[in-house]
Amino acid sequence: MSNEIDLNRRKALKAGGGMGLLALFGGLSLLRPTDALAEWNKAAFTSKAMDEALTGLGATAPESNATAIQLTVPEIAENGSVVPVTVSSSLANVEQISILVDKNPNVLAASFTLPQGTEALVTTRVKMGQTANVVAIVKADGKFYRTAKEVKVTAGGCGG
Amino acid sequence: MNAKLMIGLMVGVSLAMPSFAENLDAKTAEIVKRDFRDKGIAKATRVNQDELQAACSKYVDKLPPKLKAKLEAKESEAIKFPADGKFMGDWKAGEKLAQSGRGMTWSDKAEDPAGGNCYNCHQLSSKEIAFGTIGPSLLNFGKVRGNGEDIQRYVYARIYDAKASNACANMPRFGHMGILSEAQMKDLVALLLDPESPVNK
Amino acid sequence: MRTKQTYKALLLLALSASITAVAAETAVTDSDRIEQYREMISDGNPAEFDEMRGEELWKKAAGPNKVSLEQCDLGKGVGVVKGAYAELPKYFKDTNKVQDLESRLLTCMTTLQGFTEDEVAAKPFASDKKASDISSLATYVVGQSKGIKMAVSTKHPKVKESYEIGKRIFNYRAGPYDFACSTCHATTGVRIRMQDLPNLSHNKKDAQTAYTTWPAYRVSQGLTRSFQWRLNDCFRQQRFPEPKFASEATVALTTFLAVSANGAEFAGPGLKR
Amino acid sequence: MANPMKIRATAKEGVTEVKILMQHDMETGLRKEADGTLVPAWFITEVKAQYQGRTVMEAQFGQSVSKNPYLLFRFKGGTAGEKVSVSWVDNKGESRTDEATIAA
Repeated sequence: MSNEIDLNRRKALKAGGGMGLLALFGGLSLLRPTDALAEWNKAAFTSKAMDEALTGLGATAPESNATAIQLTVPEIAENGSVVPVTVSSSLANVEQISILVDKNPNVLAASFTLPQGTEALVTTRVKMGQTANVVAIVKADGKFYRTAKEVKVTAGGCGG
Repeated sequence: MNAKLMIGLMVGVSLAMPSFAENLDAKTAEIVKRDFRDKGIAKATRVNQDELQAACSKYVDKLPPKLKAKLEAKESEAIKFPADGKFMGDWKAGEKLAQSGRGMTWSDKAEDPAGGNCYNCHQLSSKEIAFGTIGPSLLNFGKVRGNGEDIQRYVYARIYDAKASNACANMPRFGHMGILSEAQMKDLVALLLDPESPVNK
Repeated sequence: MRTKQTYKALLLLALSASITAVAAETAVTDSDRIEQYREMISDGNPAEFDEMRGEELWKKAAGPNKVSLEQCDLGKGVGVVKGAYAELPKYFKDTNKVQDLESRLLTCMTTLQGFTEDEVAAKPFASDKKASDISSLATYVVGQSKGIKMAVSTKHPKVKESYEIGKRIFNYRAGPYDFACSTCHATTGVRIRMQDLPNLSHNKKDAQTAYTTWPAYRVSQGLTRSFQWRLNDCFRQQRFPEPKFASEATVALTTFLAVSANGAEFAGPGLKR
Repeated sequence: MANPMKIRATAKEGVTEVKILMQHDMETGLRKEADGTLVPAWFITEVKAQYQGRTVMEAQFGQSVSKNPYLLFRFKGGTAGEKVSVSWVDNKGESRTDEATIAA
């Protein structure tokens, strides 16, 4: 068909609920591959094992603390390709939050750097190949803390 | 057929009253035959109903008792039991088969073996939480009933053709329709009856 | 069906630190946990991207005739998109047919824009590789009925007939597994594997919820799926041959399901596992 | 060319909540085509959000983040009518910047 069009020229959906606010800019580019702020942590993101990933994050022996870190994950994920994860913390001066999945081929999923004035709370969605532990690492005042929860990944639908 | 609806329809369409439902049945069959096409291994001829399918569709699974008995007897007669007289296979292979929901869709290949689709509808092993509830739970099936020859034969027959005991049952006729092989059905009998199977643990 | 309030309660449950203790006391079932999962992913529906794509396609001059679809009559008059989906399928005089949204879009793309039917029907559904124009157009049109009550009229005898035929197709058992739609969708409170199955023929609420949340973004596929796709994939799982895109059989089944949803507020495009 | 994001920013009681939905396949590099060929890894590596010229969120992603990534966070400050901008860059060097107006 000849009228396939590029998504990038698309205008925002007019109001009417949902995430309706969107404006496009041609000129502005806050983030170019060359001026990326902190360099992408290749060592941590390519780690195949938990210990290695933690080392990559500089968090060799994080202190286990399930009360100061709130990790919200579903007990059962109907589909492993989208598992919602929320990490928040009551600790003071949280600088970084990282989310890891212990049985994924690359264990580190995402790492967030929180400047002063940004709350210690992030929600994102990760892929999980199988039932595994989601691990949250929080760095506050230069110290690392850890908590984890298991998410059961099930076969949805009729499996055909 | 709802009477009020029928009268409503009569206003707009001039159809002879007694044959109205039959006309719609005939028209439905005609449309279905025209509007489905071959895709992969799923040929268009699959919409052609056998006697049992046609009857269950027509009566929406509530058959007149006489017809029900007649159809069940016919299915029952067609069951082929294993020539070697053995019903129990390997429960481990059976569990694998029970987990698989694949088989005979247009996205499956002809050479791919079909799965048993068991967990889609039944609870079996206590370890598997993703089980369906369309069919009854079969947890501890063998533990409760033992595994003597009578029950082996009964289970084999139910898998081979569930319609022999209930003409409009939801369960597919795994043997009758050639979905599963004799060896596969034996593995499923073992899954249900072997004391070592997770169904009975 | 559970209420929104219960979802929220479940979410709070999950958030509570003493989740295991609470769960044990109130017997949280796996179905509740699945609902909790769905609630957690309900924000931020990527189907909105497909709506955007569809809107641009609707307004863009295309096809051999180089015209947009803004002259298309979806049943509420030329160019009226708002609320159109809530009244479909409908009888159309110009084609002398009962049409669902996608068969109507097909008519407009052929008669107005000059595409051939084969050109449009060649790409009825989106895939990993390529979006589908007619599917995106449908997502856009459907989104314009959000919050509007389903009101499919069966006054016209042809719509009534379509409904009756649809009901029969719903109960039509065939294929190697003897399945009909009704095999899975005519009982309340059952599930296939972990999936709750709506009772589409004997439970008004189930039928309404199911119909008003399709089309939907399928997270397992990362794609927005149209209603025609929904029917197509059900027939695949039924081990049937393939229903022809926008055929009378699919329209009739849609009429049956849409009429069953009458009275409910349309809530699509939805977000599904 | 990269596809636009959807950004919703809402200010309430001195805190702005930002929800971002990005359009990206997030290929793991482990997925195979039907014919067995490996689909190369292609995923967003970095995301940055700014408010009045200061960074309010900096994220690094790996292959395990879901297709069409979703991100929610909150920062102190922000009032209706002001802008929040978000940029991402992926491992192929493609990038995208979008902006949203904060709503009340």
